[in-house]
Amino acid sequence: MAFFLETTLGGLMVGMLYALVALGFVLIFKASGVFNFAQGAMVLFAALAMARFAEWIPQWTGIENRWFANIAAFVLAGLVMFVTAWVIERLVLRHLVNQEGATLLLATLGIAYFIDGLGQTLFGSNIYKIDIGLPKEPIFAFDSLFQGGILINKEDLIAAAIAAALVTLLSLFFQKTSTGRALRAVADDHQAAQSIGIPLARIWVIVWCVAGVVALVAGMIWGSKLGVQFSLATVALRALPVVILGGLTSVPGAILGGLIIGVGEKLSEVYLGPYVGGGIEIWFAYVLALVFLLFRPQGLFGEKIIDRV
Amino acid sequence: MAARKIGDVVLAVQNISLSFGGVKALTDISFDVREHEVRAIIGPNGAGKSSMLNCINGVYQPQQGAITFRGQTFKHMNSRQVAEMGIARTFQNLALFKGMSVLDNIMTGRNLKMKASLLQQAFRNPFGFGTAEREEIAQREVVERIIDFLEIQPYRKTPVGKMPYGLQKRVDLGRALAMEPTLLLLDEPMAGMNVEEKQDMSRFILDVNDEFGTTIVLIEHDMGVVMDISDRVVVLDYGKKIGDGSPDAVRNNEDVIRAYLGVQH
Amino acid sequence: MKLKSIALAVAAASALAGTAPAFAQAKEQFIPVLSYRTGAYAPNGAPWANGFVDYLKLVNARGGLNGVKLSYEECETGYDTARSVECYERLKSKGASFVQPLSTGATFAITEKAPADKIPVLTIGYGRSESADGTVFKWNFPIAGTYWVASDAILQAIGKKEGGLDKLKGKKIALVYHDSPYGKEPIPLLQERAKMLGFELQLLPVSAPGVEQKATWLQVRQSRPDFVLLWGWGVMNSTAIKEAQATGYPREKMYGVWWAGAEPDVKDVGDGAKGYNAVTMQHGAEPQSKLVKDVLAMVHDKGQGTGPKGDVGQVLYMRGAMSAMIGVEGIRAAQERFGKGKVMTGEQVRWGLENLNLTQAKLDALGFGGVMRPISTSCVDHMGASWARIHTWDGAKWNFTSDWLQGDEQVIKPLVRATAAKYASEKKLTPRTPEDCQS
Amino acid sequence: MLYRENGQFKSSYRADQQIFPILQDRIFIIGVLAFAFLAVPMLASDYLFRAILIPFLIFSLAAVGVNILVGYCGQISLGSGAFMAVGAYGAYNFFVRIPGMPLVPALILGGLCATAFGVLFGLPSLRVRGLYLAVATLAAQFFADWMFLRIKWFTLDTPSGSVAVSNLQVLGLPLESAVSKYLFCLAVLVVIALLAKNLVRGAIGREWMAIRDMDVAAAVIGIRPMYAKLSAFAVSSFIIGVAGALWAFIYLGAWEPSAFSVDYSFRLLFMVIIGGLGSIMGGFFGAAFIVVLPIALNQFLPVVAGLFGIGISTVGISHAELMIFGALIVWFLIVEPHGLAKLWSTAKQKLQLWPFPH
Repeated sequence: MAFFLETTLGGLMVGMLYALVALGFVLIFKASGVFNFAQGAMVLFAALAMARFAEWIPQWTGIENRWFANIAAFVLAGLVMFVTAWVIERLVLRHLVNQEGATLLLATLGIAYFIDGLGQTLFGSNIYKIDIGLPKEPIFAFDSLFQGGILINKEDLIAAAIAAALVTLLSLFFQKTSTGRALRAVADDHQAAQSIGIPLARIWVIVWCVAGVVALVAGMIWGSKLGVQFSLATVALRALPVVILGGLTSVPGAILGGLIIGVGEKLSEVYLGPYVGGGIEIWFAYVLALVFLLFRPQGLFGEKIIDRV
Repeated sequence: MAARKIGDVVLAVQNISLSFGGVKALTDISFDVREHEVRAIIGPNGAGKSSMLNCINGVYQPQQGAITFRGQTFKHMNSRQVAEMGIARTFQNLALFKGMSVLDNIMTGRNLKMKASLLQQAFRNPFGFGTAEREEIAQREVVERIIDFLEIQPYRKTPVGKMPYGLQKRVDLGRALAMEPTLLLLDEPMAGMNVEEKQDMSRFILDVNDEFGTTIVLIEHDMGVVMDISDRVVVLDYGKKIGDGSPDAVRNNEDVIRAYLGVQH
Repeated sequence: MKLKSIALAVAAASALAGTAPAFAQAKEQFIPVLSYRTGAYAPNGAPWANGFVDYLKLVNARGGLNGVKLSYEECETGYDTARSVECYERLKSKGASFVQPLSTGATFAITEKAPADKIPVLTIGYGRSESADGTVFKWNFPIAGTYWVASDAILQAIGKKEGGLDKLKGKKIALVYHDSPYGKEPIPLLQERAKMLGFELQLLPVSAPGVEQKATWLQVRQSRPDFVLLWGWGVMNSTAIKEAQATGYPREKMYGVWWAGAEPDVKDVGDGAKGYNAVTMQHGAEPQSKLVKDVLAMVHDKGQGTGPKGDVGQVLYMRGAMSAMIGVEGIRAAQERFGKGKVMTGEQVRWGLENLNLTQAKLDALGFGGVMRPISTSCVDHMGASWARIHTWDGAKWNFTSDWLQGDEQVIKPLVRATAAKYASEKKLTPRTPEDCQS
Repeated sequence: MLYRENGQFKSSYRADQQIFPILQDRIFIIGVLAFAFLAVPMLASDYLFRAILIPFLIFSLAAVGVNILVGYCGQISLGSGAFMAVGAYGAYNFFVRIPGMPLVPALILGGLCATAFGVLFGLPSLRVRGLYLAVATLAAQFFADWMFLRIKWFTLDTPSGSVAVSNLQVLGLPLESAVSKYLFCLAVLVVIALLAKNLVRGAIGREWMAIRDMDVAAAVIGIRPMYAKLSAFAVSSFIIGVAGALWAFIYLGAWEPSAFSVDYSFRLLFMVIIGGLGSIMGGFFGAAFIVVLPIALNQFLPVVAGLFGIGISTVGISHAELMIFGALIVWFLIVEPHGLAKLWSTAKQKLQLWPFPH
């Protein structure tokens, strides 16, 4: 029982982090209909930037305070992501409006390659550290109930909290601010949005910026968990099932999907794995999403499509 | 026109109701279509005309009602069956296969008639023997006749996407004719055409009707055209049937007049 | 149309063919260097490559092999098998003396090609363990240790700690491994040993690249094994150690393979990795060794160093250097038989590697005194030595915490012979006869 | 006036329905084949064969397969790597388990295994569309990766789970020399490409394209979406499977599951889109582009850098390689979203009028 709870908790926390990456996908797809395969690369890029800046800032400024370094690094990395977003819109997206999905998808793959190369050129291809002082040692709750207690990973806990905070922030941004409403309008119907005078180009830049920041936060958390290096980009592949399960266009879907996938893959690995030799969690997540799709082709919260002829 | 003798009922639609998540598209619609006649369905935009056709060839599944075709009654239709039973269809806003040439588009209409297996097609040889090649040539001849009939010979190999709208409409008709239908459903065949194009199209429709004796169900906006070429008319408004009968009868029906001229919606 | 296209194609073809130049000029012994300084495994690949290249530079700085200078070319594989094969095909045309695939996948692929091309395949501390059997694997040289040696050495070390291998009876040992041929290599030996010594072996695969291991370590926490063997590569190692910390599994009870026992694996874990052990392929981090001093003096101080000066002498750097040294010594041995000061062909180098005899004296001369023990290979034994040590991370650096251990021949040999025989029968090739060994 | 159709009148529908109705095309194709079969073996170097031409042929084959699914039937798939893997391991098992099994049948059987696998993972396409499907097909990818690592039976219980084949031969002729391997791949490619071309220009091809362009209309004229989609999956994964088997048998010789990583799925998609969706020819162009580009960059960058007197490190090269590769792909999608095949046909149209435009 205790162990089941531990697994579930672990799953939930990983799920929250998946959700964070998935969020990036959803935001961009919602606003520009682009399925952004570069999200993983962006996570890596942002993390690299932050890690290196945190390392360099003390050398530049001579101020040895870790908090100062991290915050400054975060801001700088944020700026880097903004620039990236702007460049991507300028050089790529605006030349590819109303191309079909596959083309756009590949364009983002191309972007991914480019960012991978650029990131390693600018920031190096070694393992770097993001130390935002997340506690590494575990705590054991409810020892009174279960012997050995339930292991809770402080780091994950905080990470999940940050993720949750970010999500609430975003949904507020979408609901309350005028930009947010504009974004939603664009998401619903490009032409209509344009016709009422919403500048698409700007909206896209904004949404890519937001996605960039999400990537940065994701990168920061994963980075401080795993250390920043190339493989970070692969977390995107773990987040894909989340996106299709949650529905490409739904923010709450991304969150819920993340949690479902997180818990699903951990439970499967721990309880089914041993019978089939283990290592099943990746494809299990996909199959889970797949089976789910068979019942709801448009995902958890995606809009239903009606054929008009 | 006198030559055509109207036969007995081939298609009967009984109490069809269709709705999308609460929104009612069709409410309790019934009407019938007699052999060899030209039957028109008219009504303002959003009256549910296209939905009606979609029910008949199985694109939508109505919640209630039944459809009887040549004595067989179906709760809802299955597109494949419908096609096999010889019901063909053209589309309101062109549903042609944009990436394909005129020839290929119309050839798809013959696919039901082609029986060569995957392997036979793969090993199809250019020397004129072998099932696949023989079929291709046989069907090609039929298609060529249709192309001649519709007077679009010069466009054979052009991708339909590149053709003028009016001609695309013809290809759409051609694809339907290629199925050698006994019942032909035409969804606004003249929408967005100029007068000449409309005249051509009307001519084609009537020719089809009396040369091949094809029964025709036709959705059209242009009252003039409808009144000229159709034998009987059904009028829909807001998914309800508000009139049914000969063109003259319908022309004098108050509900119809109101629907069209009177109250604005 | 036709003519034009042919012309173009010819042009293209010749252009590309031109990029694979003819044989290196005389008096230069060419050595291809397949390395990966980019991608997921760059942090571990780069120091190895630095060590390898630096050593070649050192040899030239020392005046070459009886006057023969070494020339080399690096080719980036990104740890991708297909790219490795392409590199191999490109560089072999320049007269490769031997090739270092530097990835298990590439090793398997190149093993199939090398015999035809008459190029010996040198896999120092990796590759297929059964290739130690020279009678079947004529062209493969897993000199100085295979994964079976590594895993057996680890068991020996644990045994010593517990006070005798028999103490392992009834214990539970978990193998957390990179889910790939590399990670699976030790399994047969461990299973053999589990039968002999009566401990329970738990297999926990981690799908590459191994950034997400929560489930694995939850299982570890659940089954509470007495020891965990870590068979990871790249980011998987540091992640594993971090997860161990996060699930409160004592690092002291963790033993890594020599690819999971270098600075990049523990550096950014820092104190979290304190107490973590790893088996070494004889050498560890050797900043004090004569070799390092020579490299610094004769290469880096001349401004010809590869990579950051600070990394010279680190674990993977040393492995790279050692690998280069063994290869180069193979060439030297060949020269002693086929003529000093000549450029050796792959076939001759193969003979050299097969008749390698690195005595303590030679090692000391080369600067490897204290770094490693003597090695002598033979037609039957392409491994030449099965020595290892354990070193432990103290939060800042690696320290040796065991004296010399040796993989148990009684266990490894039969396994090697059996597996090699299976391979031979599958490939329908007949093992070499003693006469053939003389050649 | 090199390339003109007018004046070539077809007296029969058969003449009009040949694979290459236009004379110049026929000449061109024959020319290319002659060149590939006769000239290349004399011209090319060993390296060119082993490292570029053979991969190019094999990937062209795979691209043809992917193009049938993605380009003709409009079902985006990221599972191609998995289909290659299934083909390779399937062929392997038939090859080693059945004594005296000849190579070619083994390849075909491998392809059939891929077909079964492909149809199975094609089932979602009946419910799921577009990008959802694309992601869904990744399930096939990761499942295959896992299956061949974990289920020992597929790999004959080799301890490491990586397998090898050797002394291949066709009709008693050994496949050892680079040339023989090249010719074998070329032959397979030509045959399969021809069959594929027959399919796409026939009834089934029209069904696929109909589904791609307007599935509702297709259904209304009696095309069964299920049959069309699944047959596309079947044919495409058969071809990809054979390509996978060639890749393993001919190019690698010994391989492990990671030899067919998700990376290959992406690369193959690149090939068909850059080459041109819905064009057999496009597959070849795309493959050439994707296979040669990285290698060429990798070899020419140092030279270029040298010209400007910059000593560029291995690291720098491979990073630059990544960036240029990515940039080129994006640039390409922007300037010609319909791929090289489109450029090709535009060129032909120009030639029809050349040298007198209008």
